[in-house]
Amino acid sequence: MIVSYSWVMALSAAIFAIGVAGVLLRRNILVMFMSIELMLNAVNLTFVTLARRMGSMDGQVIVFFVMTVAAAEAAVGLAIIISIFRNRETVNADELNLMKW
Amino acid sequence: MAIDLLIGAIKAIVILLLVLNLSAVLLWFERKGSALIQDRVGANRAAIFGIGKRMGLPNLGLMNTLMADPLKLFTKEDFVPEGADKFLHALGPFLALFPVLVTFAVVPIGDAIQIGGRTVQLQAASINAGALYILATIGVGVYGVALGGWASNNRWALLGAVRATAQMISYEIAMGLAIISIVITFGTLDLQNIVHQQGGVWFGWLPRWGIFLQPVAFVMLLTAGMAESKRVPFDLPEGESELIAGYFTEYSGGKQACFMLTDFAEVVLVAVLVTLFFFGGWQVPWLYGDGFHLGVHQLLLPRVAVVIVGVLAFWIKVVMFCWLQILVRWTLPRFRYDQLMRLGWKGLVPLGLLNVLVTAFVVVLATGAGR
Amino acid sequence: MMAHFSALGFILLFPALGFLFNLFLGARRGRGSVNIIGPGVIFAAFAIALIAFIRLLRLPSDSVLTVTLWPWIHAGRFQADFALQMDALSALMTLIVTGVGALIHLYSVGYMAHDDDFARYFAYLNLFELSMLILVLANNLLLMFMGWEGVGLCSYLLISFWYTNPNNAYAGRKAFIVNRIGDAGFLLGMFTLVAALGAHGIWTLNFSALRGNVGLLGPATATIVAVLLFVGATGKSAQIPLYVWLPDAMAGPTPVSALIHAATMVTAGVYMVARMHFLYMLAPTAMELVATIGALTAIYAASIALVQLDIKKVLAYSTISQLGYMFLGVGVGAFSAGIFHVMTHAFFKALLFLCAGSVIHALDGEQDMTKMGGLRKHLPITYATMLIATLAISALPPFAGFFSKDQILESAYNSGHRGLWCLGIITAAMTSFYMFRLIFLTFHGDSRVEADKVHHIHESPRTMTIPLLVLAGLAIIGGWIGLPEGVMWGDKIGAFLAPSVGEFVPIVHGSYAMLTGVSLGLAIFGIILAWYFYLVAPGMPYLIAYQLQSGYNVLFNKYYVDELYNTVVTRPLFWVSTFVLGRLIDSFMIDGLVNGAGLTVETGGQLSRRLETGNVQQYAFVYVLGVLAIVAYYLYLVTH
Amino acid sequence: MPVQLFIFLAVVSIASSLGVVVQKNPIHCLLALILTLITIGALFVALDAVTVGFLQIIVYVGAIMVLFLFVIWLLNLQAEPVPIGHLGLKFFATIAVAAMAAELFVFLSKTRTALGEVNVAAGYGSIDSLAQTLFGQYLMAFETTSILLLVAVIGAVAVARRALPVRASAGSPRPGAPS
Repeated sequence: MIVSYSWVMALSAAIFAIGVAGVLLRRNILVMFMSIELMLNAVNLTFVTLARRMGSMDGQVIVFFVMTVAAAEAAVGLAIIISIFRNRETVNADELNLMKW
Repeated sequence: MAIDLLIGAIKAIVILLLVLNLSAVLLWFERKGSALIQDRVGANRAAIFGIGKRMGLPNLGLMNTLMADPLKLFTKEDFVPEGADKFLHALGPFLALFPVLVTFAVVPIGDAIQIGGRTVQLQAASINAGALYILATIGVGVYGVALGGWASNNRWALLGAVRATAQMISYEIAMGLAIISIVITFGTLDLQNIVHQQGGVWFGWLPRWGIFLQPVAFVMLLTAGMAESKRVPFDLPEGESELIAGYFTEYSGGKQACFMLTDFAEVVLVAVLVTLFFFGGWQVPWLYGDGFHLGVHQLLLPRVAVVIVGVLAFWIKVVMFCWLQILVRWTLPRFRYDQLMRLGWKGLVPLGLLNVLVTAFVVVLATGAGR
Repeated sequence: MMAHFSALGFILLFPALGFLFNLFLGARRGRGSVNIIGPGVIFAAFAIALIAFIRLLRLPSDSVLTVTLWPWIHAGRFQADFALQMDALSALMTLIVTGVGALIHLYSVGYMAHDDDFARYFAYLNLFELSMLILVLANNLLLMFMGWEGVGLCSYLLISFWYTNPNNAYAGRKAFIVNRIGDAGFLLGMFTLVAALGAHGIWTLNFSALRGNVGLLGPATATIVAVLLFVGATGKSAQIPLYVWLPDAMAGPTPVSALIHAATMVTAGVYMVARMHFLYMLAPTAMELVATIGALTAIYAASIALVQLDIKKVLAYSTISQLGYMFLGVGVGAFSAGIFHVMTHAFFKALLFLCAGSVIHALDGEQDMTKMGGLRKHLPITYATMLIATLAISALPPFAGFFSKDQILESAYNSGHRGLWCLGIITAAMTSFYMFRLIFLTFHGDSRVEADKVHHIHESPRTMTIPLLVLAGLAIIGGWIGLPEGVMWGDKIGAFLAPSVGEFVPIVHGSYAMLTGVSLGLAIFGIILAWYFYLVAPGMPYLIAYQLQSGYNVLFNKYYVDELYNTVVTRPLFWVSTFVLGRLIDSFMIDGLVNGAGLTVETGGQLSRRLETGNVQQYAFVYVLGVLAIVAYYLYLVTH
Repeated sequence: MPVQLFIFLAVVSIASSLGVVVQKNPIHCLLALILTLITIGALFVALDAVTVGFLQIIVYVGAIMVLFLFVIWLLNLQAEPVPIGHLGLKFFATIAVAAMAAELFVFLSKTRTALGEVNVAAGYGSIDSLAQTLFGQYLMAFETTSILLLVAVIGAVAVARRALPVRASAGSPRPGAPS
């Protein structure tokens, strides 16, 4: 019995779904943010797997870029979270409804 | 299959023991060394049954360092402060120690040897991305300190943790840049390969050590490494005069021992890295596969002897660099935190970038790569 | 033949620069620089115009100086460039506009010396010069119309220059609106022309092209276009029935009345008719209309002028009547005569106004002639120059008015319009009467000036008197370039203008001596009558006015035309605007539509904004649903 | 890769990623996330993406997560209270997530190829090959990322910068305000 690609893909699917759940269910913006990172990594895993499947490096390069983007996103996102916290004294997504009608 | 696993396990255990013992020895080493530097006697008690005395040897206090202290430490109460995050508090020290120890897995302590027709690398795990591996493990090393300090529910500890984290992150970059320039120079991530490339001589006498190729990287790696190990003059995180004991203020007994061990293991690690990258690892000057060659003179040795000499040479170099660090620790005063950061970000990082740039240019020009 | 002459652009450039300077910097830079710049630019323009004029004289008589400044309107096949042309007609007009204009600018320096708003005043004046020059130099009807509107605007701005007085603002509005009525006719005329010529593939309004292709128009079309354009002319040149704005326009500063409402702008209509003479030649009916309107306006306005007491009103009505003369001239086909009268009239009428201005200036704004008299001792220069101007307008030889007016009357007679000729000579008698009435009431007899104003009666400053003298000179000799045929050098100006406005072709030949004798005699009779009435027997006018009460009132109230218009036109218009357009259409229909639209959108927004809960996770949830759908779709694809 | 290894990594990664979602204390969530990232990095290595695997650990664990850690410290976040409100949303969200998981499973498990069946060239996933691709075909994108990072740094500083403190004297003087 050897590992097939579908296993890894299924794994990444699971992680992705968990990440989505985190974004939808958690209140803490920071944790939602972490869940987003989870999703990103699930996708990365898919990329790497399929790259291996096709024997091409492109997937890995994409992963590389995803990491870069994630880094940038983390920097900006966390900065935003900090300023939000400064102004609203909370990181609870339910309380942050400035955009409410 | 099985035999390979066995060999792997043996190698892992051997290297682990070597490192741990060396760390322990370093403790004593440091005590006597500091005593020497500060013109004190230093540890000189607890001779077991007065063995040494009876032989007329001077009592070097080896015993109380190597046996009494550990015993004392591990038998002390394991204290957990109130309101602390118990899980993380317990996890912290090991999280700190673990990455340092696993780093040694990729360190080649000697040339490959033949045993019963199979080649055995004197290297716990011979992966060909060793340098990256080292960077990765060092990167992970932050969390033990950080979480340990945070979990202690103590302001001093938290402050120490914050300082430690910031410091390590900052200096990781410098370290990474240094290692990158090394990698560019040797054109490989494989440590064994790097060491191999440092064999032989230039002009018939000068050993091909990395120090001659990358002096800047050497200085950077040493500095950054010492900063990583959070020892004087970079011991802001645990600056007694300011933070009691920094991130491990709330630790006692075995866990604190872990932290101390981490410190010394890191010292060893830095020494090992410097040795590997700049001083030819297990390479002995003028020693080739079949013995010494210098000009016309030569002294032939059996293969095994060569390897053994190499291993010994490696550890001697490591110890020497450990001693160097101890010297530094006991001679330099502590930085101020802004000085620390300035050195890291405005000194080492730009220097490292410049170094990488220059190295890349030289390599491309010399080897004509990228054509 | 066409000759490129790029300097024409500069004639426009200088007033434009002056306008910008006075508008934006003038108030800040102060009176000194404005007094230099304001008139300076016009003098410069005059100099260039002179150069161009000389250049033109050197060239063959039928040549035209042209310059295309930039492409202006290229709509579909229709093309109109911002291009200038200067033929004999334009040259003459340009010289009048810039020359007289320059003098009046100079005069204004003195006249506005005590006004704080001098910068704005000169800005408007320069802008007027610019527009007027565009009008006379334009090489196509559209650009000319632009200048036409520009002068209208400036006229409005300057009439209501002292806008703090509501009467002035009202007068400005009145002038503007009445002009709009005329301009509507002008526009319709242009549209008809473009449409008619476009049918023949001529998509331009260049005068040269029009002149070449006007033959393509049928007589009916030509008549319609000519009449419509003439409607515009009646508006601009204050002819029946659209003259009513001009008397009120005297609310503006006197130099403005002199420049715009006597010398230049009001003659634009005459210029236009002369410019389009080739069109009017094709439309005899329109010509008849023009001539008749002109003659009627002339006598009509003169009759009103007989009894006016306001010095400027008298001059205003005399202007209207003189314009009537001009239209009579162009109407009977003597275009050069009309333009000639435009020129001489520009001289002596501007002079008259300036003198009146000088008088008013001296009397501190007093305009009622019954409160003047005996000023001859105090204002010698003004008196002398004004006397010259009056002799000129009364058409006594050898003054300028004599020659031009005689040409017109002679042409009228020789073109077979005896009736119109009679009206003309009667008007001449009236003219001399009311003008000398003005002189006698103002300068002779014993002073009726109010006590508080007596002490500071003074001759005007140099800047005001110099233009008077120059214009007086012109009013004397200005007419000599148009001597009757056979006398010395003959009709120079007619010959000069012939290439651009054609020759006058007489039908009958009345004896010149007879015609001149009659008009001259009547003029002198008028003078004597005035002398008798207002110097010998000062009580007489009141007696007559008492005897002919009703007639006098009719005249004094200007035939109640304003009241007539008010009841016939204005009131119904107001009613319709207020109730039909305002209440019904605007407030009810249009506002209803607009508000309805707004309301719809707002309600929609109110409903849809409920979706914006401001909760990130709800958005994310919807997002996930979308992802679900998409994945499901692809799942369907791969499974089938 | 050996089945045991895969199963081990899979179990650990799923467990830890669940830990991210279910745990109360942000720090614990972070720790779980770190573990997930490390396991995923290990999976990369096992999938012959050695370089990317280590980069994953270096970049994510070594840098980004530390950033998170700092932010948590800075905001001094404690364990959040029991969730209340929007329960209906949570309910449906759970269903949606389950549905998505199901879909993805069905969708991704279409590929039946085993890892061993595809042989990759020697040096696949090594830093050389990565560099070849990165600096060859994707050079433009790579350079662009540098700009992206620069912008991100500047933006982060600009957003997170605390507004300059207003002096009591400069501001409207409150009665009894220390000056």
